[in-house]
Amino acid sequence: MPTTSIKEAIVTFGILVMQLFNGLSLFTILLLMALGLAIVFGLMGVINMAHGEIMAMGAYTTYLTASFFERHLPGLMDVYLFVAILLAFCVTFAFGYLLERGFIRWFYHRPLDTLLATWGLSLILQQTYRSVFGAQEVSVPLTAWLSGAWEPTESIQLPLNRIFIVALTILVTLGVWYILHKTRWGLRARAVTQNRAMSSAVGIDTNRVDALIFALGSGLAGIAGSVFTMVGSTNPGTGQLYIVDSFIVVVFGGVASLLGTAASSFLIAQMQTTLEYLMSGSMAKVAILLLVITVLYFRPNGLFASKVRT
Amino acid sequence: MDNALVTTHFAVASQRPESIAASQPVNAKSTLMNGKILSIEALTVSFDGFKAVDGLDMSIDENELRVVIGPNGAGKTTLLDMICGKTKPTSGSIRFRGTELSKLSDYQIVRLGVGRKFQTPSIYEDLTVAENLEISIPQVHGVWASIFFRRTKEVRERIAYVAEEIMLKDHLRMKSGKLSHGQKQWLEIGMLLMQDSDLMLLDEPVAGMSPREREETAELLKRIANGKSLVVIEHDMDFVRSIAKKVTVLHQGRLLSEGSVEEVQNDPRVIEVYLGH
Amino acid sequence: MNLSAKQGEKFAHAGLALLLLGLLPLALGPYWLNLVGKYLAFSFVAVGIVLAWGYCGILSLGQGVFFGFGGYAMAMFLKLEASAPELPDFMVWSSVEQLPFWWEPYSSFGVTLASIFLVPIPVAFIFAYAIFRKRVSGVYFAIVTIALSMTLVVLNIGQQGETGGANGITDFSTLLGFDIIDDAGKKAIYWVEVALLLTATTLAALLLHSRFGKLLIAVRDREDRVRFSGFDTAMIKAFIFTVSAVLSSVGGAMFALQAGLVTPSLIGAVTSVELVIYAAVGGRLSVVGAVVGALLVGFTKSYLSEHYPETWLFFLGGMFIFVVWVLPNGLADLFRKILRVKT
Amino acid sequence: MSKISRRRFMQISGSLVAAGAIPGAGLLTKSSFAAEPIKLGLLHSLTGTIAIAEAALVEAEKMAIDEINAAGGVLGRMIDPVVADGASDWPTFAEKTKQLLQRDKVAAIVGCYTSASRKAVLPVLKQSKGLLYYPTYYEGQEEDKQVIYTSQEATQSVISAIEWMAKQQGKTFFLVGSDYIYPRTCNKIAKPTVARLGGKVVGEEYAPLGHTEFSSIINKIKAAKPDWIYSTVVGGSNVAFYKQLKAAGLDGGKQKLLSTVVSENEIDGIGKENAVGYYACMGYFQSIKSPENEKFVKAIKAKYGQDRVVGDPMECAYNSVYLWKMAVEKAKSFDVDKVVAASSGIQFNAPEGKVAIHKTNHHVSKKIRIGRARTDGQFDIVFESGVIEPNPFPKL
Repeated sequence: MPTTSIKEAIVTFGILVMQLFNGLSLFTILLLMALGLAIVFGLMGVINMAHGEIMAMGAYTTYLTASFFERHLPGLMDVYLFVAILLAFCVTFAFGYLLERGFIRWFYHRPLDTLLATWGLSLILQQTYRSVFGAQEVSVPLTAWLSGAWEPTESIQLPLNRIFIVALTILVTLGVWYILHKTRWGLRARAVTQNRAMSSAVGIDTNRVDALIFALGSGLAGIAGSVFTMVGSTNPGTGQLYIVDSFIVVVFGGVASLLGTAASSFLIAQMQTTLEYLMSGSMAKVAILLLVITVLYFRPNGLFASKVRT
Repeated sequence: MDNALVTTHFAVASQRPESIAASQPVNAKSTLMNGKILSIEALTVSFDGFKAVDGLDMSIDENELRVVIGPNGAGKTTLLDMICGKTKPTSGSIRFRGTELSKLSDYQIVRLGVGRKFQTPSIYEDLTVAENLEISIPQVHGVWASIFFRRTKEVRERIAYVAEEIMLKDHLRMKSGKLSHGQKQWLEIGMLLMQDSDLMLLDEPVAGMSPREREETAELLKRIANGKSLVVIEHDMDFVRSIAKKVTVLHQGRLLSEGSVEEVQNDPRVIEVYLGH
Repeated sequence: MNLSAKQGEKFAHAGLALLLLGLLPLALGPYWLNLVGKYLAFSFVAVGIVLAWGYCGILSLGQGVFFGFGGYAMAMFLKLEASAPELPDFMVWSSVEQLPFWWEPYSSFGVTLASIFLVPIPVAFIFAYAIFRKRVSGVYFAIVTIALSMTLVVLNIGQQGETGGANGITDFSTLLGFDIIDDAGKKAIYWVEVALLLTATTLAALLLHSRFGKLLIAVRDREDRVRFSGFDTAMIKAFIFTVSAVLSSVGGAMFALQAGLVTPSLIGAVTSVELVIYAAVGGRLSVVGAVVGALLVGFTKSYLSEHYPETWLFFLGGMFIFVVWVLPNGLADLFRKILRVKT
Repeated sequence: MSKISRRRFMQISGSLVAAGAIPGAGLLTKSSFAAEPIKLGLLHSLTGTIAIAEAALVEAEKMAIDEINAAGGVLGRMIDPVVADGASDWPTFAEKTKQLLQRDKVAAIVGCYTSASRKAVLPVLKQSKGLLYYPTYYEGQEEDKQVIYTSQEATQSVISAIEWMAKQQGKTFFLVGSDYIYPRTCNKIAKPTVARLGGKVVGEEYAPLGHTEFSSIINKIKAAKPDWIYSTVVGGSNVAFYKQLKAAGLDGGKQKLLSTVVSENEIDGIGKENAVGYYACMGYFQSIKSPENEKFVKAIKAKYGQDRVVGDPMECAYNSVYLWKMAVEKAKSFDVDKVVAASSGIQFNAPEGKVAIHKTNHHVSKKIRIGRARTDGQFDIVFESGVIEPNPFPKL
């Protein structure tokens, strides 16, 4: 039966392509998730346990935007997502700015205390979402043109919303890279994070730079939260799902290295999609965690930490 | 003289752990190394391709006080880091009384008798001066030994002696974080004295000191140098002149010049490096 | 009152003993005393965190691993006793027909006790020594420990037939034939627990006063310097980590007895972070403070969630922020200030 | 419950009955303050991960209490609800049960959602002689004398569902669930049922609880091309699973999927457009046409807003309060033993129709329905079973 075996080969090929795409898609999801943290934690050394709740803030902003469009501008539902992403960024950016000015900056000399204080903050934010939006999940409608799949062949379906996430993540990552490495502000930001006293001496307003870096990191979390409404759920505890994974991605890649964060997202994503296809989800998770432990054992400062004089 | 007296008085300090003592019998010292306590050959280290120390050869005699100078980035601190095991060399050898150091862990190197003072004072600011010194007592390095450690009369006397030596006798019960910058530098030197190291590596011991403190430090180092070998990194040429017999100049990770202070100062290569650009 | 640091500490230890041996058992009914017993189980961990984190700077977010180990060890014994001679009920539902081999030792109380105290020693020591030798520290160590605890949670939940899965191990009521659910039984366990805890706090205080205690501070503040004084700091850190692991394991065992069940969440990251917060609230540099912190946070949680079931997280979160912000060294600092203890 | 523990339980309950005589006498003196309200505990997770599903149950329970109070209460006494937060943490559930029974002295508790929380509560119920009404569908394998299980146990829904699916065209099944006891038990029941009906299980996958990446599982489904997906994915994972299925082109129009855990409340979170065309198997659907149900839905909307939807667990929670009230009235006492004894055989005209507590096994006999999700998030009921007797310990 040569025809059936050819058909099966086509199906197998299709699955293979889709698995590769899954890896790519998960890579961008992890990257988007970790990007904000890579900046806040990697550049500033601030351990913000409420980072996940800031993502949830982006998700709820998206929910509110969607509800508003549904009610008042149903004709524009096709573009609401762009507005929502922008709003999510603005809201979380502003929140991050205020948070840094009024809260985080008091803890710079006590990094582990930040962990505890922001843990308290995360409890408060979760409860706020619960009180405002209810304990149940809220559903964020998917824009019509993003639902469905692109089918280059009969056996290959690539979800449009994931293609969108891939494109957006690449755009955002390039944007962040550009801001940090090609703009004057980025130069200042890196200068401040590397040598505060010196930067201050050459006339950089370090307080303002700190606040803006933190706000940028929060804003990126907001974008991630907004985008994830397309693939995941939105509830008061949503942030908790992401926070630990984000930390693992950032630390695994090597703090203070955007390239490291990207590489570690890529590696973890490929491992996860491959292993999940080969074994049970739980065992795949165990395998990835063990890999992280092993790599940190051999490279105590993460995959991409460079050897420097200490 | 004083020093020798107290060392015998403080019996514990003069005993090295068996295994180490066996590997370097005291009488074999001079014959093995021709009177050298430290000899460095073809030492190289690179960080991401940048060679901070590049094919360096040098040696230190027993009882010598050597000063290492050189412009910023010459590799001075990196050299000390490699001797004491903080940085692993890429290639080359460092031998301390015949023992190859480059393969050992930092704490093992210390136990052999190499002490290190860092550029910025590295002391335990939450502990008192006395506690800082007590922790540095050699030969009690195990966990259980530390738990059941008793502060005997000998220990107290040894601490008192070192405190006197480093001019902190009146501050024994003070939290060391409250000391002045110069006093912190002294305390760190005192910790090396407690350790009873035979080779002491001092990175800018007078940085941030007043002129008067510098003079006192110079005196202190000269006293210490009696019966020990010292390698001192320093920028302040007045200070260098006041203590040094022999000076090594490093430049871009290589040995540029070596000799007495006058010889080095008149060496055209050195003048070129310091004034040339 | 002007007290020296030493007097202040003695005062605190005496106060704690008075509180646990006298005041609380006299003042509280069985319901609250049982809750206190549950919080005290956490305080073992908090004492360990004071030693490892407060004094040696090792932040482990995986203390739940050892807490869970102690808890599961004890619960396995109790469950076997409760279901003997048959298999534990959850195994039956999951069609496990033979007792898994690693359950076998836990049919003996002696072995169970020994394993609660002894198993964490090699496990924690080898793990920690290997990691500290590689100079993994700070947040990297915290992430490694979190990853470890997550791994174990996933494994535990996945092996439902052998571990009880997400349900954990529940439904046991006797220990060597003694009823541990009724008030008299709970009270007896309370006394054992307090005795163990006071022993632990006393030993911890002695440890901190020894030269080793100073070494811990030295390692925390200047690990390099300590190495360049000839110490193998990885050994020192692994040792104190092991001590805290054993304390956690004992706490877990007491938890199983007090709460009457163990669940995978005890191993997880959230429990571990909460335990660090217990220590921080009480005072990361005070052994007594850690115990008081655990009592206080536990009590606050129970009280607030009872009276404000819908909004209590606001208060709890606010309390954490307040303590970290205003009292960086926890409540112990407040007491020191009130009693004018010199530091 | 194993044989031994059941036997031991009989001993304990025997002694409890003996002891019960004395508190019973105390109760008589108490009843002279007839106006004093009687406390009913409502124990659910209001915070933490499970609050997504569980918080709504409290609302339904409170509504039932209000209705009963408005109609004169129970045995002439108003019901005073005492709400406790289990915080999605099983030891906390045990602690709060203790609080409700020992300090608040509630007459009974309606509560718990996950099996784990129920398991945590059982020893406390035993010790303090409490009574729990458990309003959630669950995996069975339990029959505690101090618990009344007011929703369907696994055999009631799973066997009906598989039998119905097998009758539709196609007999290959792909089982997907979250990795814990309910999905694993359901699938354990499903597999022999599929085999008995001549079908074939072509895949069985479990995702860790809280997992949000289903793309690999979806590819496995695509490779296996099953006629039916039987899903027991729960909680937030559900949302991710449905959304990703749809995005991958396996929407309700192309792929048949049936879940025994997705009610109208879950669809609220998943999004109506993502669930359209998929099936669910429940005892209750909001779209049931009956005067009792119309009254019930209307009351919920009046109380909690027109946007509110009602799912199976909410209805069972509501029923629970009534089942307790009826048993108390039949027993003419709030005493736990008497209420339990009186419960046997009690019938209630619930919004879903008649439910009856089984003579011996503490579960309810009820009808099972299968619905297909519509665009408005409601279900078209496509199948309604006869009354199914509960069978918590099936022989497979």
